[in-house]
Amino acid sequence: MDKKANVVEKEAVVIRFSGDSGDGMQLTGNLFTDESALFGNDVATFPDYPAEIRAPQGTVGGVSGFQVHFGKRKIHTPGDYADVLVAMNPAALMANRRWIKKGGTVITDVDTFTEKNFLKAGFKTDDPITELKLEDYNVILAPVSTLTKEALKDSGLDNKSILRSKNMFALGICYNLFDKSFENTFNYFERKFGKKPQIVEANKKVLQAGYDYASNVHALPSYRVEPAKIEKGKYRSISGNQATAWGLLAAAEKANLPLFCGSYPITPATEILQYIAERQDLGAKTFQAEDEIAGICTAIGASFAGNFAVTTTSGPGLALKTEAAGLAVITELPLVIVDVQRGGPSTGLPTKTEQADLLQALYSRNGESPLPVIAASSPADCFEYAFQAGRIALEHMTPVILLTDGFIANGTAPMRIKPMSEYPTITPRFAKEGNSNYQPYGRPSDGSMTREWAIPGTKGLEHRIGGLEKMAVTGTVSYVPENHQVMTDERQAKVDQVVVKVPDQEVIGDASGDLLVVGWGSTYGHLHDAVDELRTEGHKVSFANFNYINPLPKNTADVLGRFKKIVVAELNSGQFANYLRINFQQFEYNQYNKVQGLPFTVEELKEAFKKYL
Amino acid sequence: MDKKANVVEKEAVVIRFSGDSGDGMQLTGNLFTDESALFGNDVATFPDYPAEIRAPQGTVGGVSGFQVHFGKRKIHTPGDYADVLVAMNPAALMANRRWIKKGGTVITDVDTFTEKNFLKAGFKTDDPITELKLEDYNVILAPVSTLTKEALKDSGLDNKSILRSKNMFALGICYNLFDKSFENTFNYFERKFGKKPQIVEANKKVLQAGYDYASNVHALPSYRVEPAKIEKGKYRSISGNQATAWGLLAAAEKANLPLFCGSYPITPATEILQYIAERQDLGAKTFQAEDEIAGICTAIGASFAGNFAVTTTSGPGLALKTEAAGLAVITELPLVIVDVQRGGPSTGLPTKTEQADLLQALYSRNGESPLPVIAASSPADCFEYAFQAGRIALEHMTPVILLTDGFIANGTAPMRIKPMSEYPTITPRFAKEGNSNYQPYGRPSDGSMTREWAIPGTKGLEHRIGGLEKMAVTGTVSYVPENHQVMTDERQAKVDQVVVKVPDQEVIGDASGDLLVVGWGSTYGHLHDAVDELRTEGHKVSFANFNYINPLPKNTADVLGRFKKIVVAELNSGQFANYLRINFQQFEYNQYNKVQGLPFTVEELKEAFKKYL
Amino acid sequence: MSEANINVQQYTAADFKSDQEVRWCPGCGDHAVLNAVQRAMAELGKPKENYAVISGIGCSSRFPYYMNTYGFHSIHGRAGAIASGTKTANPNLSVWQITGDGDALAIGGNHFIHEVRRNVNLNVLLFNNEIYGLTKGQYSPTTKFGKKTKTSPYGTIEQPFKVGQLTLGAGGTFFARALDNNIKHATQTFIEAEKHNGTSVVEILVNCVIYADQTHALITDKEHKEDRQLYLEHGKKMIFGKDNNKGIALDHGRLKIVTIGEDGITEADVLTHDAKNPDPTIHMMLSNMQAPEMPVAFGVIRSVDTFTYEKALEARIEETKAASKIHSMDELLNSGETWKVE
Amino acid sequence: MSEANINVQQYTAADFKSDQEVRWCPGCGDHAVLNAVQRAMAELGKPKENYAVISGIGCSSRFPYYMNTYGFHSIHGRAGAIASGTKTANPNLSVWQITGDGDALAIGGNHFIHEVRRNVNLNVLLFNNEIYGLTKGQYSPTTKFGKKTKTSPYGTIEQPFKVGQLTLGAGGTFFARALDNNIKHATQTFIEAEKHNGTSVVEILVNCVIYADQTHALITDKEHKEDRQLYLEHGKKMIFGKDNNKGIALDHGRLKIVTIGEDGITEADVLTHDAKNPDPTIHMMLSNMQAPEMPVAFGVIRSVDTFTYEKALEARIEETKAASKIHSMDELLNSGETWKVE
Ligand SMILES: Cc1ncc(C[n+]2csc(CCOP(=O)(O)OP(=O)(O)O)c2C)c(N)n1
Ligand SMILES: Cc1ncc(C[n+]2csc(CCOP(=O)(O)OP(=O)(O)O)c2C)c(N)n1
Ligand code: SF4
Ligand code: SF4
Ligand SMILES: [Mg+2]
Ligand SMILES: [Mg+2]
Repeated sequence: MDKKANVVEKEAVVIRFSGDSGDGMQLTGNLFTDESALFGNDVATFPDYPAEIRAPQGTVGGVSGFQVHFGKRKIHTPGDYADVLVAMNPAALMANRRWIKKGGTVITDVDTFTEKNFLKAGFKTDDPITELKLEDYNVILAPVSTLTKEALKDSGLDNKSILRSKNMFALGICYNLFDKSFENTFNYFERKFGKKPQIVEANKKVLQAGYDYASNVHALPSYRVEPAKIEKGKYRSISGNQATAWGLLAAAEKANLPLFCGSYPITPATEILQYIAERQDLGAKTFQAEDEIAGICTAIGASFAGNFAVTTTSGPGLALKTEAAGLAVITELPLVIVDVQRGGPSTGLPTKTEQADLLQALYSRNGESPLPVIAASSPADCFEYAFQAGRIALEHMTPVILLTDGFIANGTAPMRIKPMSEYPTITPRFAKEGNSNYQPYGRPSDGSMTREWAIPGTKGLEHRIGGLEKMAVTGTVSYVPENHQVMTDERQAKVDQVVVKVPDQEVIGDASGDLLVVGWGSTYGHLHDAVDELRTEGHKVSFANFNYINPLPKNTADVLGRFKKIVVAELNSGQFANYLRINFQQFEYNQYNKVQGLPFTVEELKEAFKKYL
Repeated sequence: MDKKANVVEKEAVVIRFSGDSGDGMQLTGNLFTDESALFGNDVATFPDYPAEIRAPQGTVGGVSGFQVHFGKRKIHTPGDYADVLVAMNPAALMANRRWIKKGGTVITDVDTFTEKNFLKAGFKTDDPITELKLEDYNVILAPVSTLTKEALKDSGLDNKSILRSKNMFALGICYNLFDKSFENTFNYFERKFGKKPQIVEANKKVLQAGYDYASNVHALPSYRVEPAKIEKGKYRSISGNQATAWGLLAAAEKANLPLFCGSYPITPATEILQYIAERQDLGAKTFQAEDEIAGICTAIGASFAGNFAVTTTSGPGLALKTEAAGLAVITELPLVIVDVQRGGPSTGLPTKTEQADLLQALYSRNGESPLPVIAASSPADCFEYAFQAGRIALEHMTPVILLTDGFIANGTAPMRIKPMSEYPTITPRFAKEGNSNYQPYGRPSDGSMTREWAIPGTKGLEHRIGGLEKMAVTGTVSYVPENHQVMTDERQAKVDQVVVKVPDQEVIGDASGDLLVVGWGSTYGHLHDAVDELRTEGHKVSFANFNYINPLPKNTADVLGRFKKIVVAELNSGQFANYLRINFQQFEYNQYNKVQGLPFTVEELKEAFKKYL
Repeated sequence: MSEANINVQQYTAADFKSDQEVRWCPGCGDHAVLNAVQRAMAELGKPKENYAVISGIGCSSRFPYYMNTYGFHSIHGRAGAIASGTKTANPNLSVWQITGDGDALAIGGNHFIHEVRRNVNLNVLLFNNEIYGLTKGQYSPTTKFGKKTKTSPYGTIEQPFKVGQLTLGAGGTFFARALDNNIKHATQTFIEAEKHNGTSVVEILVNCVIYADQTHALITDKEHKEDRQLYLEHGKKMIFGKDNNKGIALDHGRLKIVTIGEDGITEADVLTHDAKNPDPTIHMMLSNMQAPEMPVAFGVIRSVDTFTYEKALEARIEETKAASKIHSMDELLNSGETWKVE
Repeated sequence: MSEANINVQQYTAADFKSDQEVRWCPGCGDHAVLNAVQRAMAELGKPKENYAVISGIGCSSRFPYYMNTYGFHSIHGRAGAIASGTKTANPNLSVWQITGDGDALAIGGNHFIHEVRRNVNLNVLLFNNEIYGLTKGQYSPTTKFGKKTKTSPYGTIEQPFKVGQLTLGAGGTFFARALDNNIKHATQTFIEAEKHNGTSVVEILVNCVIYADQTHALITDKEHKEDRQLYLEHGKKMIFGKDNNKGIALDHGRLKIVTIGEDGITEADVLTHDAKNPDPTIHMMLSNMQAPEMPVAFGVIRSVDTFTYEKALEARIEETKAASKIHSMDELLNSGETWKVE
């Protein structure tokens, strides 16, 4: 194979697999990702489902995509634009045209180039390449269907089953392109289809056929992406929703409490409930409630009963939970509320991503009703922040809102597996049986403001809590004006006090300079890459990504003050910027905002930030 | 009556009537108020009910109060402290001790001074005057019960009925004290009890007995409060809730649309629903829904059907309505949401007042979901702002939140009756039957951004709306990223555009100076008085009270910029101050906040503001 | 728009199709229901602009987009409240609420029982596929006990609602059942629903091919369907079965299957369906019949006329207007206690 | 706290009184119910610390403050969901939900029908005074048709819910009725409710002296009460009346009053109450009986044992644990596909 002679070394590569919903693109992408990760690359992926369950075949609405970004360096995002686009039909070409990197490679199944398919995909001509202005791209018109059929003509499988393995042909091409082995993929076939050896063989054969085909196509480049220098250890691939669920389970284990999840399904948060429901083996109880209000209220009831209680939702569901969240605030019960943000307002763009629930998380409750707010910034660190949300809730007796979003919830990335012994033990302040002097709203002398949790069933601690304002210390109902001020201030002080658990804000890049890029939550990866690239270009720019929103890290003002300019970049119309204006009025905040249901692209960010440099 | 010789002229006087829930203090207060108003005084009143429906008789918890402030000058508040306290039993004395002006007059029924009553009221001794340190006050120990019985000994009424008219004795004393006639009160008796002449006579007799008693008590001062210079016209007394209901009815009339109110009862907003329910004669439909969500949703359905739709609630109810409010935002349907704020968080202090739902009104919806927010500032101007809320909703096709609170909702003040012809006609942009080119989300070329309202039943305008993001102009569902940005921006621009209806912010006092006191909504009266008094004392202080919160008046920055210092005073922890920080970061904002379920006192405000002078 | 305005029009089902591409999965039962509603509306002949189709959120709730009428795709669970508002605001509209087992009975359960109690004149088409389709396969309040779904990986532990029982429990005046694969019967049932004054609840058994395929198979499978489906008609005998010889009879206060011609049973022993009986007892028993022991009842099970909410309100308003002296804001403002400052 | 721990204790009603002053209006029916609950708990003899009393908002919902047990006065309408969470989290607790006709059936209607459907082992005491007391007198979902209240100044136009019918419509396993002025009977009814496994709904007719005084007068007035109250006991004949000679019989599928000794009627013709019959038909008829035509039924109308939600969940968890290889987070994190970087 002389073709392999001129292998090009690459730092990082983005591949986008796309095809009809039934074409198996999610599996294809996952197999490629696993091979890359096993090889030692760092990876990040993002699936892109159609909004409909089964949109009509062959249409742009029905295209399903899976993007993987892998490299020999740290990978922070699934990538803006694809170096390689695999498009299994004309609709996939049409849908993804805008996401191909200039001059990139396009591999498409030319056997699907029929008039009917062009029509369904919305082409006006029968020459999609010209129509999409792809002449300067490296377009490989591969006869994928034909060659798949050819490879399996003796397999004894029917035509439908044969065509179902088309995706393996495409995967084979990609394995060749990036010089990958496919041992692991073969293993997968055995595990998955072990009981149907005919299928195992067919998949292997087609994969090999794709690989061989690519060897013979000289137009196809050959790339190599060396393993990355990644922290040593054992890894697994995890999505943000899975990591969130597991992080909550981990907090329950470290607190030695049963996990109770009261939730109502809603895109894109439903999977958290599903991942927890699977874990009955760890004693987790899921209560699929009749609505979001019952979701949070059953959780509050479980918290009252002494479980580690959580409720999971997305924006419209959070709107429904705010009244009850206020009850958790005034009763000072531990509770984690997860909001996987999606495109709004109202039902909005349910399958798309956005960061526009920040002010809702902070301010949606009636009255003065403060609670801690935390945001995760990558699929894997959802584990960490879910754990921390639980820790804060349980150790400070407060509801906590954890914000993630559709982008990190559905995306996957490798997570290093730490033994649970490396996580801190969580120790709620339980009131003790027989404490005849138990004061439900007494505050300890250590300044933590955390009241004691008396669990029903414990002898001698009988007491009453509720949503009416309560007398300081005793917790009985009180209409005394001054007491209301005292309790209002105590509730605020308790949340402020959570700052003891908040690590100092880190700055990526130099500690001072011309421009500080400020972000929060899931835009971490894109902002990181943009800043990295600008720094490589010689700019004095640094990056601060906030995970702790309320309270903010102690050193925030210090961090902000060390830069000539600040730009706050968010996927909303400027909510965190406004929050910073409230908290640190002394600084000027520039904004870069986008509300399109999509993540940032590194390219647009760089362009935007250069204006301030 | 030589006693009348030394009549003292007074600018303004505060009387507080207080007694057991069954003592008829609300009626007594109202009768006194009516006499004062008819005489030409300006007046403001505030009732103060116990939190329980019927708290145990004779206890502090069961005390019901009614405060009236009347004067020869403009009266802005019901007054901080009482010049005269009427206390019908020891509990009323105990409960209101802190509200008596230094050296003021206390009239109490000495016949209720029994050991049992002292105990119930929580006195430790049998000398309440000394125990409450009232020695330096002008305390009149009137034998109210005895003299009432005496007056009615021949009335043929039973003892219980006789004692029920005790309150008229107290009222008679007050009429004497302030040299008032009681023609109007007699008329009231006739109208009310006309069918029971025995009762009419009894009330008249006791009122006269009280008056005569006072003539003979030399310790009682004699005051006179001359009529005020009030704008000419016809007046009526109105509470904030009644004025809100009527303002909404007025908007419906001027829009020539039926009023539909979908609501669920909640303190202190319930009365708005009740006042509208009474107005079936004006064609108003009230739908008492199963919960707050159904309240707003039936209203949204009615708005879709072409009615002028409103929903009324208080903080916890607003929390429940936010998801549906987002639907009204994205569908761009007209709707007024009234939030009568009360003490929070959660159930909090339901019968008390607070201004802590401001950020909730602005930010509680998921996603970027802007809507106009307006606040009323007195019982009477609830009419005006309810009308304006309706006008904005209908002419700009948007939900509008109107904020009032327990203080102005329950308080009453005179309202000048303007003929409806003086109010502007409200003209929604209806789509016209037969417009074959109707575009549900088309925007007019006049820059108003207001889409056309096509009413079901109109031929040829059939169309679909919904909560998913919609394609600009056509309104069909759209997942196109750039379109989401376009619609997000259009929704914001539409709300910004409402500024055309917002009058310039007025400043009370000079247009520039040392200190600008900033308030919003119901604190208007107290802040006004405090600033007036400080100005009288020679300070260069002015006052700006905001009624339009979103959008803010065009000249806001200009107003704020003309003062050396700014102090924002609110009954919350600083929500409007933070909102100003977001909008006008260039100014420094001092804060004065109170969260006690009570209005400000003029005294505390003056003291607070002096720090900045 | 007055009642007089509502003349019978000439329409075909196609007149009710909007220009939007129908996006349900191929094979989804919702397609057939759409078809049946369009036929029913054409047959009813009311002016097209007088229809308002209002839904919540779910696969089924996409429905309004496909109808060339006034339509509102609202938020999850709230269609009942929104539709109640629309109908109360304008009783001349023909309001159709489209909802799913999740939309109506999970998050929307409260609005459901209250609209039924108030008897607002709505047609409630409840698409019961026993699953949350749109969110990709979690159990719903009608999912069969023990079923494994995405949120019940070890099987559910919840008893499902019976839609008819819940409707009658809330005081329902109309309950009917239809089936996605019997378009003709569904069309007629929808027409009956529209004709009923009050909240007409129609439970439509629909098949979700993706997440709960064949959930109604016990009733619909070719081999048994005649023996497991009982089509009720008011005033007709309750007869069914392959050979049309089975009937429902009352035995010691319970329903049972009898076979005409066996054990001396004649048609006279078979119950005659009385949908208009105000007493809901038999309707409850009929709507609770479950396969395979009993046939499942289709058609109008209960249809009892009484006053409707929106008409009662209108009537009350007219009475109040007639009795009141106040007919304008000016009169209201000047009513009661007022005084003049001069 | 294990089951073994729950020994019978010696308590008096006074042990269940908290130190808070009871704040209901003098004469309010709620006082008597408080009294009855305290007696019932004392009689039940469970450890005081195992009781959790959970309410929503309303006059009646102030209840927990007056109980010397664990208590939670939550938010309006949500007591059912909160109580379900508490019981599911800790099935060893005895959980009592205190709620009103507004709290449970207006804003809380959805949680009510769902707790009943799931059959969580709760005691739901529904204080039905046919009014919103705390907010000072607006009509509720149980207010009688036509009644003038603060929000219906011209009379309501809504049909009320029948609490029993709604409960059974949602699939309820237990329904009972009690009366504020019969403390002894109420006490026994509460004990029965606690003993039942599943959601025990007890409708308590209470009198709001301020806003709906005498709303139950038709049943409670001295003159007629014996003739209008039927006290049911499982296995006993349905006999009532001043002279203890009236009975309930079944006639053509309907209940009717018969007089023993007249028209040849003997006790044998009178129905024997079978609260444990899984078929809800007769229970529905009994709970729907209204005065003055029929007596109103008190006592346990339905009590059918089946599995409860929280126990089924516990059992399922134990099965899953036994079958799974994963018993810790470490095992979970290391399960499935992993790889090493060295
Ligand atoms: C407030 C809110 N909660 C949850 C959701 C998510 N959600 C959308 S549809 C649905 C269930 C749909 O089930 P069903 O009504 O049976 O409709 P189907 O898709 O089965 O036709 C859920 C849980 C939502 N959109 N909004
Ligand atoms: C979210 C919310 N909505 C409304 C209210 C106001 N509210 C309090 S109690 C109540 C009704 C109470 O009626 P019911 O449950 O019958 O109790 P009762 O007072 O009659 O015992 C209402 C509407 C509230 N507290 N919270
Ligand atoms: S997922 Fe099920 S219910 Fe939804 S469209 Fe597909 S088949 Fe129909
Ligand atoms: S208002 Fe009615 S329900 Fe409330 S405490 Fe008083 S009597 Fe009881
Ligand atoms: Mg469904
Ligand atoms: Mg009640």
